[in-house]
Amino acid sequence: MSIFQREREIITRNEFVDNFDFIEIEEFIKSADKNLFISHHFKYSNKMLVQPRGGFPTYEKVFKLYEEFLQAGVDVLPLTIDSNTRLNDYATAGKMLALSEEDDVDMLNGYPLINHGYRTTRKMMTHFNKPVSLRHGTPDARLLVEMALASGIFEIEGGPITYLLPYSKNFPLDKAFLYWKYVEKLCALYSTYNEPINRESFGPLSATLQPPVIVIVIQLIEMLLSLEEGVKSFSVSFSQSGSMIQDIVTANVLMKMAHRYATEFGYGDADIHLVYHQWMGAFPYNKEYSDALITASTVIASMVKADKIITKTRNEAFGIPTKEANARAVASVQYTLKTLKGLPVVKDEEEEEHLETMVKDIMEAVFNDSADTLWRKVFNSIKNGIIEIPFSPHIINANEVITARDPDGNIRIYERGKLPISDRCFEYEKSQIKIEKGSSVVEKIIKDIGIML
Amino acid sequence: MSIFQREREIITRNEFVDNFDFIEIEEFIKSADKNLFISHHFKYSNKMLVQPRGGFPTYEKVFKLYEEFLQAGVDVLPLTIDSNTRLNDYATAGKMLALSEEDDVDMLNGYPLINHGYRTTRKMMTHFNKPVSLRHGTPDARLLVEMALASGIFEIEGGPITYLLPYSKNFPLDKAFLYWKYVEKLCALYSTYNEPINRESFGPLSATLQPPVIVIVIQLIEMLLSLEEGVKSFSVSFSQSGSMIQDIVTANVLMKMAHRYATEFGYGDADIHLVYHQWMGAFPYNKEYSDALITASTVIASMVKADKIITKTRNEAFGIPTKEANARAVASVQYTLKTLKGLPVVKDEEEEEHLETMVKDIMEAVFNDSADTLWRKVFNSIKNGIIEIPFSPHIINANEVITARDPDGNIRIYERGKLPISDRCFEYEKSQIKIEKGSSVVEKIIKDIGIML
Amino acid sequence: MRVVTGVVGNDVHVVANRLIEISLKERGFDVYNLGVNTYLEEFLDALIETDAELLLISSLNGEAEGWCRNLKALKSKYNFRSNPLFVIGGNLGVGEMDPDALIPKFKAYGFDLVYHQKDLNESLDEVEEVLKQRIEV
Amino acid sequence: MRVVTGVVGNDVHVVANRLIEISLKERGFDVYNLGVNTYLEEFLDALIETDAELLLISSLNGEAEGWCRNLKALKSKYNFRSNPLFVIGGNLGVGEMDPDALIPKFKAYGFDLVYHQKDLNESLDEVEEVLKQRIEV
Ligand code: B12
Ligand code: B12
Repeated sequence: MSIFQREREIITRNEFVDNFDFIEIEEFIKSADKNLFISHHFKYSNKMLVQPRGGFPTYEKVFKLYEEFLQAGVDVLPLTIDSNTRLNDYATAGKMLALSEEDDVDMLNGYPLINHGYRTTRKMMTHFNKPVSLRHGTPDARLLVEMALASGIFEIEGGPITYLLPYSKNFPLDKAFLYWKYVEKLCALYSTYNEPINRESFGPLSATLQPPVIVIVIQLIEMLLSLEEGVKSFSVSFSQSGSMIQDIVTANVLMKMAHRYATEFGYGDADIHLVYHQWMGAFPYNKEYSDALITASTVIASMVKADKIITKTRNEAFGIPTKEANARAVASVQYTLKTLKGLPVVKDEEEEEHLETMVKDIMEAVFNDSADTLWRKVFNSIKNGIIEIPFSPHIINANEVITARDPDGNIRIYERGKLPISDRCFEYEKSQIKIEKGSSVVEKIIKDIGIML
Repeated sequence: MSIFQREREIITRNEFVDNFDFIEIEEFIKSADKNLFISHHFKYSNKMLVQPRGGFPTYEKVFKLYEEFLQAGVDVLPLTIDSNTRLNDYATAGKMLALSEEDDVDMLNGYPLINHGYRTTRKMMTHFNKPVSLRHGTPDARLLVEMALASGIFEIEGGPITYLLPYSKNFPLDKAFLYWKYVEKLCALYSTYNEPINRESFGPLSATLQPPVIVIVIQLIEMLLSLEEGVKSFSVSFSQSGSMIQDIVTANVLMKMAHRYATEFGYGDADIHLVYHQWMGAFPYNKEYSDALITASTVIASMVKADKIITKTRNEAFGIPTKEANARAVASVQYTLKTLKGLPVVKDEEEEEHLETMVKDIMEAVFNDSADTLWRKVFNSIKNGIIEIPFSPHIINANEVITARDPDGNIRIYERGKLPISDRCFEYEKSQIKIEKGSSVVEKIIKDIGIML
Repeated sequence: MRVVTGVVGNDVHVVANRLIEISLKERGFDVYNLGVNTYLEEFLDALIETDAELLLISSLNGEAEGWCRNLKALKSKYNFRSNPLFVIGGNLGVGEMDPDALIPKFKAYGFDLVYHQKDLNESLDEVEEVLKQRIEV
Repeated sequence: MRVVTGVVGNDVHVVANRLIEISLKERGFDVYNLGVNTYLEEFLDALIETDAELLLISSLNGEAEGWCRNLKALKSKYNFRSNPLFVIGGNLGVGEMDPDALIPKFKAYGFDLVYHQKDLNESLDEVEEVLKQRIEV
């Protein structure tokens, strides 16, 4: 038995897991319907795929949610995991699930997949026969991903950085890298059985004034770490910034660099897709404005030529959306995609060059770290602030970079911290930010966070 | 007394009009608040002005409508006139108004301004102190415009072509030109008293597969006819075509040519504005989709850099909207405009050149007509099919041009009729249209009309 | 089978009218299309002139009621040989209307079939069905 | 005046927490910010350690109830010198909740003031007002 298989045996055996049958799972994946694989749809569909977010504690509620989504014309189903499971606290998740089942009140903000198990969950996935995307935010997702793949969920979101820096306070970063290496290996292994398993990075990060350069660097790194382990289908992603042109520039640079680095590192055969997240920051408390925000965001997703869009709902500011609100957003986004025609191809060569230069500067600095493997170089780079994300709750994050918006809504770097970007680039960035006289930077930032309110 | 003044005396004296006091009206306009003039707002506002459509039979209902609009943050108020008044049938309008006032059921689809009179109406206009736009569709609008200006309504929509070909079956075209000459003169005269009266052409025409070249030619002609009489503030307009790039191309060519012809004809001192109409064709019977259409349309209006946007409502497919639905659209459009940032400047040089060439070809043909005045040249050009609009109900319209959409949604010319466009341009247009095998042109056109359903 | 059609009153919405003409022709009707802005009297005159079995009126701009409330009185002045079927459709009220209230109202005015915001093709199928039954009876 | 603040439970929403820290400092408080992912026991320990007059808990991810239902029992085990004011705010329920039902529920758990989806600054004004009254009494 390989070391990896030995590790798998250990991971999948604990008091919350009921007998993991690897042979049966392999058989299942080998004979699974192609429709369950998003990688298959990416290949053959010529429209932007629409995927909502959503998850409820109980099986029945998720089932009803999926029925509602299907009626609304969904392309990709989501399975969002609750926060306790994300933190591997299966005991609490189990307790809350029991309470939710008893009282018909949701005591969890997502689906506790471990507690439900793959045998139960797979019934639902094969019943609906749609590609499903696992959304979690878990630094140690080894068991979760085993469970997901065994259930017929063939897209796995996340990554060692994107599911750690925004989602955790003190989970050790080096552990996260190793745990995700396991996930990548697993996805690579299962990709050899049937259509490839798709891995997707989580570009929105903390969804709060994230500068594109950081988003892109992190997307590229997680892509490379994944392709290194043999993954063949990967989605880079980012979320609406608040400026249409910045989104376009980000998409153009991100896709260009993703292809370039993939080829350079010898993974030219992998498929790379672009995912756009509708506005991930604070939503307005007015549902009609939220509808408008969702549509405007759909138009921008079309401008950036995303392969998949992940939707929000008119309930975002209030709480976990009802299934009706969620399905409504899907139907509305599909309507907009269907009726929106004649999209121009937009470029901004100067801004793209500027952004590309900054991305290269940081990537170079990472590659130049003296460690032996890519993940260790990245680990060191985060530790010493060469990479950091604004508004991360994590203790390892440098918290020195400060960003704010220019008058066009573009997110610019106000303090660069230890980001290794050139003085020229930094001066350009900083000079774009205009702070009104008599106003403080903090006031400006609060306004810039609440740009959609 | 000038001939013009003599004509005015006659026009304003009939059984439905109660004593027209020219001196008092002059005083009123001279001392009117600048806020009533949209031309003033165009000068000093740096946002896209938002104007809904709307009108009800009774004074009270219009008053309540305006209150609702103000709360929603409206920039320009509309006054839409009922169909009977549009056809100068004041007797029927009066009868229906009486029925509406008695039964509290709306028996008219707009405000019968003649029956209400300017003394009453002005109270409302000065009370709200916002610019108001008169929307009618009347070929003989002489009395209506006298009444509107006397009421404090300082933007007059329409023109001899745009309010005739889409709105009338058999009103004589030459008469329409003369009646509109009166309107232009009146607007020019009143423009000398205070801020300029703004005239606006109605670019949507029959709102059904209108090719941009025809829209632009008609906009340019109505602009020139208006500036000729001394009008100093003019808005050209068009409506959402169904293709974002076509809208951008149309806007770019329209504004470029408008400035060029205005200057060439010696009216370089006039202000020219661009107005964008949200989708004017058949709306979906699903209100949530209508909301989405309205937002997408707002994004496109921002891409074309319109100075004013005219909104639709989620009730469009069903009937005259409630004041709540109407105000909701205004608030939502304002939200989108406020939050939409970083719009790229888009050009499509090839398409613009192609469109410009066609516009010039038709304009040349019109100017080359042997008649002595511009309006007679235009009259002849319409009579002999050099200008015509698809889906006009008017008997003078040639009804030979056929249009359909290319795969990007752009409206293209399938049959050119007598439009004097070059073979090269026409062949390009026609070659863009792809008709599925086994499908007829009529089937294609029906589908292309219902593109937003 | 002959049909007289057009748009009633001061109503210039011509798009549906053009499509209806095409549909009726495709269904094999002999079509007399009076176009937009047609008054009730003109429709009835045309029925007399053509001996049509079907009158198919459109109204889109919301003013149908005002133009059609006198149909019964007017009908009584004419002497139809063909006992034509009176059909009206389109958008029959100003603003959003309760279809359940509109239909009896227009039936009381003298229409046999009333279609408010209904699909054109499904409605025409129904109209043809009723015409067939009439002839069979 | 001292205040202990942070985000309760398995909740990583840090943005409000950062802004609250800034606001409290601007209002002249001595701020002990425990950050996100803080358990109830840690908050109470910090109250003991700092003698703070105010505990200001955030919860955003909808799981507040699960984490706070034992507050009363827990409180009884501590011996507070300062009789601190217990305040919770943010987004206190999963999904859309009836605020009228939520507030009594959290008061029953042992909070003095409860703010569900309320404006931060207005709420802090109110909190300061209540603190002032307490001291005056
Ligand atoms: C940004 C965001 C994220 C980011 C957070 C990044 C970070 N590390 O901070 C990311 C993407 C990582 C994220 C993750 C998750 N999120 Co989140 N997130 C949001 C979002 C969009 C904005 C939050 C924000 O930053 N707002 C800006 C700040 C300034 O405002 P605020 O947080 O609302 O706080 C204000 C008030 O609440 C008030 N306030 C806060 N605390 C207190 C305390 C007192 C005493 C007072 C008086 C006032 C007060 O003051 C603040 C300033 O006005 C909200 C939805 C929204 N509001 O639009 C969802 C939301 C909070 N998230 C939600 C959820 C469920 C999650 C996840 C579990 C994943 C999921 N299922 O989608 C994970 C959480 C993981 C975990 N363990 O906690 C839900 C919570 C559900 C509920 N309450 O019913 C929300 C409401 C979205 C939704 N509708 O489903 N999220
Ligand atoms: C395009 C349009 C215009 C164009 C018309 C150009 C032209 N000459 O045809 C312009 C811009 C000029 C225009 C003007 C006006 N319009 Co207009 N217009 C529309 C719009 C957006 C689309 C109409 C259309 O062409 N649809 C496509 C065709 C194919 O569909 P259709 O007309 O709905 O017809 C279908 C069915 O109704 C059915 N049908 C029709 N007749 C019949 C008959 C039978 C027997 C059956 C079974 C079925 C049937 O079959 C058709 C095919 O599916 C509609 C709103 C909408 N529907 O989205 C408003 C609308 C019809 N207009 C309206 C109004 C009020 C006006 C104006 C008075 C101005 C104003 N206040 O805005 C003027 C009218 C002037 C006049 N004297 O009539 C209102 C009517 C109000 C009401 N019923 O309560 C509407 C509903 C808009 C609104 N919500 O306010 N309009």
